[in-house]
Amino acid sequence: MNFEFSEEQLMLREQARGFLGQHCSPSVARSVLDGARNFDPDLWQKVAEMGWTATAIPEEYGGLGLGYYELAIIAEELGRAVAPIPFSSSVFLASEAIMAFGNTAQKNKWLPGLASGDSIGTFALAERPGSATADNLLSRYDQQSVTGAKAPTADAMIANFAVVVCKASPGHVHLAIVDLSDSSVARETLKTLDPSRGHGKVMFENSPAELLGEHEVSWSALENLLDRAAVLMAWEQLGIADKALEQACDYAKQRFAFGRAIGSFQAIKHKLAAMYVKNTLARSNAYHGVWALASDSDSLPLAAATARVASTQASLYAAQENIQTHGGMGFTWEFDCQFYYRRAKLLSLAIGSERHWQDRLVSALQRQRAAA
Amino acid sequence: MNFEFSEEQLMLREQARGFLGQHCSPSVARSVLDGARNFDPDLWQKVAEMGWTATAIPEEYGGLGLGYYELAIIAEELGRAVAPIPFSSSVFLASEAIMAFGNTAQKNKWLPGLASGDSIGTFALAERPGSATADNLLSRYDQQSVTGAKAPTADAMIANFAVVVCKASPGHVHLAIVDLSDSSVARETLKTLDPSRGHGKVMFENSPAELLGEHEVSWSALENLLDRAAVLMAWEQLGIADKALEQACDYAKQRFAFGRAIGSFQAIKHKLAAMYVKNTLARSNAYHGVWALASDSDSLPLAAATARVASTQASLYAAQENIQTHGGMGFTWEFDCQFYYRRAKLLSLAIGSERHWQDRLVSALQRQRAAA
Amino acid sequence: MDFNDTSQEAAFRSEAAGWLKENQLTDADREGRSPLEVAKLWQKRKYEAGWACIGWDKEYGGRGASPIERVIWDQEESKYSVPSRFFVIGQGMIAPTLMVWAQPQHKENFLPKLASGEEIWCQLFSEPAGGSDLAALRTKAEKDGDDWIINGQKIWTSQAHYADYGIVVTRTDPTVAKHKGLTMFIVDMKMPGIEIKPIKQLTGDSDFNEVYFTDVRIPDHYRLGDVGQGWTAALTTLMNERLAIGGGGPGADVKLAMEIASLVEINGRPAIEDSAVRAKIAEFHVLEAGLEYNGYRAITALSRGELPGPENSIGKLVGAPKLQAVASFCMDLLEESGVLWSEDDLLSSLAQRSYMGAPGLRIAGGTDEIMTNIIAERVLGLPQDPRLDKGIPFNEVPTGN
Amino acid sequence: MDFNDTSQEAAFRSEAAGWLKENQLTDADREGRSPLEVAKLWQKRKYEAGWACIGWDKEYGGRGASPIERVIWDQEESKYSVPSRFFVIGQGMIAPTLMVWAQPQHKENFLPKLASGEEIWCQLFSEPAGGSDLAALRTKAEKDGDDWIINGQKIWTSQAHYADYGIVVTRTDPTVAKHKGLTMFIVDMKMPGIEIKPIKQLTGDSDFNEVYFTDVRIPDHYRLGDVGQGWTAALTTLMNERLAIGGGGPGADVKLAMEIASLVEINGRPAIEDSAVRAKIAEFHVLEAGLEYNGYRAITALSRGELPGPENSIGKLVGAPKLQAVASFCMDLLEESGVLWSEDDLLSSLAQRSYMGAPGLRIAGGTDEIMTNIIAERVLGLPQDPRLDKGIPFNEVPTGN
Repeated sequence: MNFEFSEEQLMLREQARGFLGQHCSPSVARSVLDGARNFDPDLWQKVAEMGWTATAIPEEYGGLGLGYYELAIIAEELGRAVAPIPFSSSVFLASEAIMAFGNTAQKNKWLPGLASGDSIGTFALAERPGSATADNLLSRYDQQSVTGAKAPTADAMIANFAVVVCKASPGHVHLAIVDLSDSSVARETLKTLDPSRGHGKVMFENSPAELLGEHEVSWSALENLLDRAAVLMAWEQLGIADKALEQACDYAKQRFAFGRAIGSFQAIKHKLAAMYVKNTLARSNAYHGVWALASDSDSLPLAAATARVASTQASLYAAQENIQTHGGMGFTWEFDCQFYYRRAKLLSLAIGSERHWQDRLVSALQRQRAAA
Repeated sequence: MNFEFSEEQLMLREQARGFLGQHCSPSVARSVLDGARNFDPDLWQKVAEMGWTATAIPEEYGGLGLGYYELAIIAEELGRAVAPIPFSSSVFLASEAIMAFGNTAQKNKWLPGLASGDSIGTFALAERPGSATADNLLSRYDQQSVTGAKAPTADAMIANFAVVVCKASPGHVHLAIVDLSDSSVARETLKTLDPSRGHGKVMFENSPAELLGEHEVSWSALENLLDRAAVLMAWEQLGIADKALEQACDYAKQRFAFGRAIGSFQAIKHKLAAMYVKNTLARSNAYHGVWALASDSDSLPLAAATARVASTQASLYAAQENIQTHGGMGFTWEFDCQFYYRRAKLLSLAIGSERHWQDRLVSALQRQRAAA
Repeated sequence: MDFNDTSQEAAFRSEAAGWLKENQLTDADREGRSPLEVAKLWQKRKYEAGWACIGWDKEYGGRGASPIERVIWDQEESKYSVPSRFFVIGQGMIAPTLMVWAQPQHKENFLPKLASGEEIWCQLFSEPAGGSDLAALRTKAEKDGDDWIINGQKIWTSQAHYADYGIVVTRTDPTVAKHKGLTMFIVDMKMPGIEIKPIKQLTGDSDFNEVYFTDVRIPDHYRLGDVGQGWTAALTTLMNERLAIGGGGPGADVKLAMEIASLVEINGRPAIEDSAVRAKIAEFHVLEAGLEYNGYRAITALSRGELPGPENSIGKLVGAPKLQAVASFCMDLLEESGVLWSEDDLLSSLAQRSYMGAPGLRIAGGTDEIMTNIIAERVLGLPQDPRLDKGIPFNEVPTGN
Repeated sequence: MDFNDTSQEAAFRSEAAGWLKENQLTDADREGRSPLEVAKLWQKRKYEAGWACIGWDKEYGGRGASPIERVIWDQEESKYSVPSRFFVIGQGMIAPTLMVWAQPQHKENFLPKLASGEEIWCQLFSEPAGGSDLAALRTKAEKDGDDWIINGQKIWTSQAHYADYGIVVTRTDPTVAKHKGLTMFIVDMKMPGIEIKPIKQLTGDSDFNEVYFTDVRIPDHYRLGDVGQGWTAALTTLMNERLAIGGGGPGADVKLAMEIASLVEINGRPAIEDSAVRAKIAEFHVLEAGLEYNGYRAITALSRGELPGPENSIGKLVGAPKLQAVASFCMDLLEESGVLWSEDDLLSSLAQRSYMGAPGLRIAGGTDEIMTNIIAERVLGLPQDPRLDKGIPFNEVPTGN
């Protein structure tokens, strides 16, 4: 029994935290939020130089060939730092999609650029309000081209290519890679609640496309890809949750009212304890999630859904009550509390809401029960 | 605009509270809980003598011809007193069913006894775990007799007759009155979490039955009957909620720990404030509920479901956190906290759970929206 | 119980409705005017016809109407799209304070101009170091001949940048206990030494300001109450604040949730048919309906001559977190599209705006925690928290710095 | 991360499993014996083979096993239905206290008999006036020659009615501050002057007792630690209590909820297909799985030689309210049948029993509120509540009476 990261992995965490403390202070997120840019290209460059984008990509494709434990650690630190970069789109989704569904030639073609950070990929699934399903997709793949509109697509304005989910036969989909710089592709910025992670609408009109793996993909294979991303996203959300708790604790200790630190009032201290409890349960579930991911366990669907739901709840609560703990200053633009509040909600909606993952969690429990 | 009880109604409340304070102290519920009896016949006798069982029955049938405002007030007081008597079965359900569906002869036959309290009626709907529906009922009415088993049936062991819900054509049911002393009827006590309101299983084998109103009843007419009962039940639940809050406040003011009244700790005082908020919202919703009932408003389904859900939540929370506020003593048999905890859960399951009424609430909202 | 008007109430309602219909703002009235100008135009029109601040005495520009008449008027006026937010603080909170505490000449001078909308007022109480502990304010007022010299900083001041006057609470004696060393003044907001900086919020809007006072000179006759009586005077304002702030204004609610749930699908069926969605909507409806009927009970109590008590604090306490929860729920229904914050798309932007605005509502005018304390102590009679600052000279109270 | 044993751990596990298989309780062992007798038989058997209290030093009857070996043993032993509850208090909480505080001759005498199950112990700390404020106890001990005379009342004492010995905390000096005037003793529970009354709970069971002391005489060598050191000694016991009480034992859980939801119907379909039901089950699973994996993290920390800290308080804090909520939810699924509490009907009675037992779990061993305080203060480092009883002589602390 060893349910803890290794010494090397814990060292990586420390290193990552130190690096981001230096290069991704809250002012970095703030400058993207206040400015016109969709992300911070300098930070992206530095993160790529650290090799983080290469973490889980095999060495033969230009990656570091490390595992998901390392990627989870980086995800958590990027969450803590509310990093304004397209990491989850390019690494958790685009890279993973190519590794899962691409043939050797495709891996050779796309993975080295993703590993080096020279190429930014994104994943284009959503088309309308509500969940995408195998039945309601409208985007079509036909004769090596894609037609349709994908919105909102995370990092659409800065990505070099997109893995586009298109409709195929019932219960199946195609995954097609489209070069977003092609003249047949139109892009339009969409305003969101977290401008430090830009979104856009991408319109394809017979846009040249390369089918990932050359055939249809079952909906459950797509769900497996999303399960994997959900574990990594859960770690990113956990980073937000823990950082928000720390910020709230620090403030509660130094802010005085009625002659005492506000953290000595049970209304505040019990709120912070409730955050801690949620965060701790989320962390333990995230441990199980990354273990299931790293060890290719059958329990991945249940572990991923559980980790995702727990981290969604913990991060939303912590971000929200961190503002509340800060009182009047909490809801100003000037204070940093807003970053966690925005990012927590953004991440909770990416790849499916809490309700969506709760439903999948119970489906996994039902399968487990039927198998027992 | 006048959204308050009248002076006379408020006087009735005071009178009822005084009466029950004298004749239904917690020791009355305790003696039924500790003993072998299913209810307190002396209290029932006294309550009948006060005319409470006759409140909403028209004078021509031996009633007082007062209205639902008065009945709601009595319901609340009976809730506060956790009265161990079959009031809701006999008054909210059996009497109401006969008034709603009976013909004049039936009203003449049954209502005077119900009004005087000489006769106790009950309402037999449940047959199995889960909600009863028009489709899953098994009890049959055929040629003036009923066959089937009804469990759990509240007050089954002490009721003189039951209004039995039996299956008819799809979407319709029969309501049949059966004399429970008939030799064809077998009864068996069922142990429940609140022995101060006895339940039983009633088995009918070609038991002589009188059809209420002589024809089938639509399922929505049955739901209307349950809506009416739900409003009155909500008031009974509100009585529990408020009494539990009062008890918790009293204890929190006089119990000291760490040199101060425990009610000065925000962990306790905010818990009690949360109870107060729930109780206040439940009361305001109960006002609207009884207004809709008394004025035969179209909004009854929405008002009833809203009041029922609010009172269920408020009473469960207050009863539960009243125990918690009492600490170690709270979960002893010796203290009275248990009565509210038992009764609150019992009432929350009678005529349908919170989930059931939430669903009906939204159905009512949908109809309202469609009509707008 | 009866939702209908008495005959007297009905007559009043009909008179009010008639005047409103006759005199409502036209497109021409709005044309070319800023929201503030439109508001002033409308207020003036009401004032001249005797429909402004109808609960006030006639000498101050009102008509001495009863509480229930005020409610009826508000109900009727709210049927029209009229701008009123500019006057809430001045008329709802400051005027009652002036009525109690100002010298006669100031009442005669200021109150009619408050009623007519000619002058806008702001309230200068909160300070950065104070927060929920309002009385811990540090802005100094020092006597200089017949005047007072004010130095310090206020925060969360709505309308400061276009207000004509304000009321300011200052510390005139730091050597006595916190509540005892305060004094309140009227201040002319155009005086030299006053600097106003807007505060940008989470929403991107700037509804509040910081106000800096540097050697601002105030005549002694602008004092409201005795020296050292500032906290008592402030309580007059604050009690009226609890009445003035309601459930939180328009925002994400059950109606919006029903609308979105009818448009989006879950597993190929309208989301409104999904029972988890229904359970949440039912939950929210219980809160909204509870607050609505609570309001009717409060109005009834008012109309019977009872004073509204602290139990009315539940409006904001329930309403603001509910707004946050409904907004979040609506966004969840939209799934990935829930992140979109487009001014054109009413459906999603109302939820978004509410989600971003709710944190402020849970704090401004008394945090959830303070409101809960008020209910526990003033309604339920539970004992106060131990007060470490009680009876201690203000300049000796621990501040953590 | 790796859920598998190291080779050393695997060897230990296999040895333990082998012995357990070989020596497990048989039907013949159980035949005609009360649960307590069966427990004592099993404990003796383990003791004689060196499998009792394996973490203890050999001189006290243990085998000096490592923390992870203790976990492995517990895992293997829990695969058999063996009665252990009688020894949790004595071995888990009292023995560590004796190891630190008792005189050598008492350690040598008592500890092996605790390990072998020959003697049962109880813990006499709580008092009616104390509750969460454990140190506010009033039971007096007065010196009389070489003895102490004890008078007072204890409460919530499990196993008092069949215990051989107990440890009792008393007040030996009411004129000093609360925590400073306490002294702890060993007490022979068969002494004259001790009267034991069972307390009936909500569930109908009587798991606890009141214990009355009237002029009970205790020799001074039974004192644990110095006079006035009783609170420090009690902390040794309490720290071990936090480790001994876990998530709440068998009761309503996700498994039961899934089972009921598969049996009952909502609108003609299995309830498990209803999305509101699914959302609740998911909610509960997140808590249960979180606690389970939290446990694995704690075991890993233990095996690395780290001491378990206050962060392990979350087991009971999350588990007990979850039990209450799941139980209530299961009853709701059953609709009207949820009220039935039949000993024959496993499905409904497990939910019922849990619903009635959960309020006690939320209180015993530290209320939800106390556990939350512990997390806030000891894990998050937030400041204590103001202590009105701090430094005040115990007999001058306000009691409200």
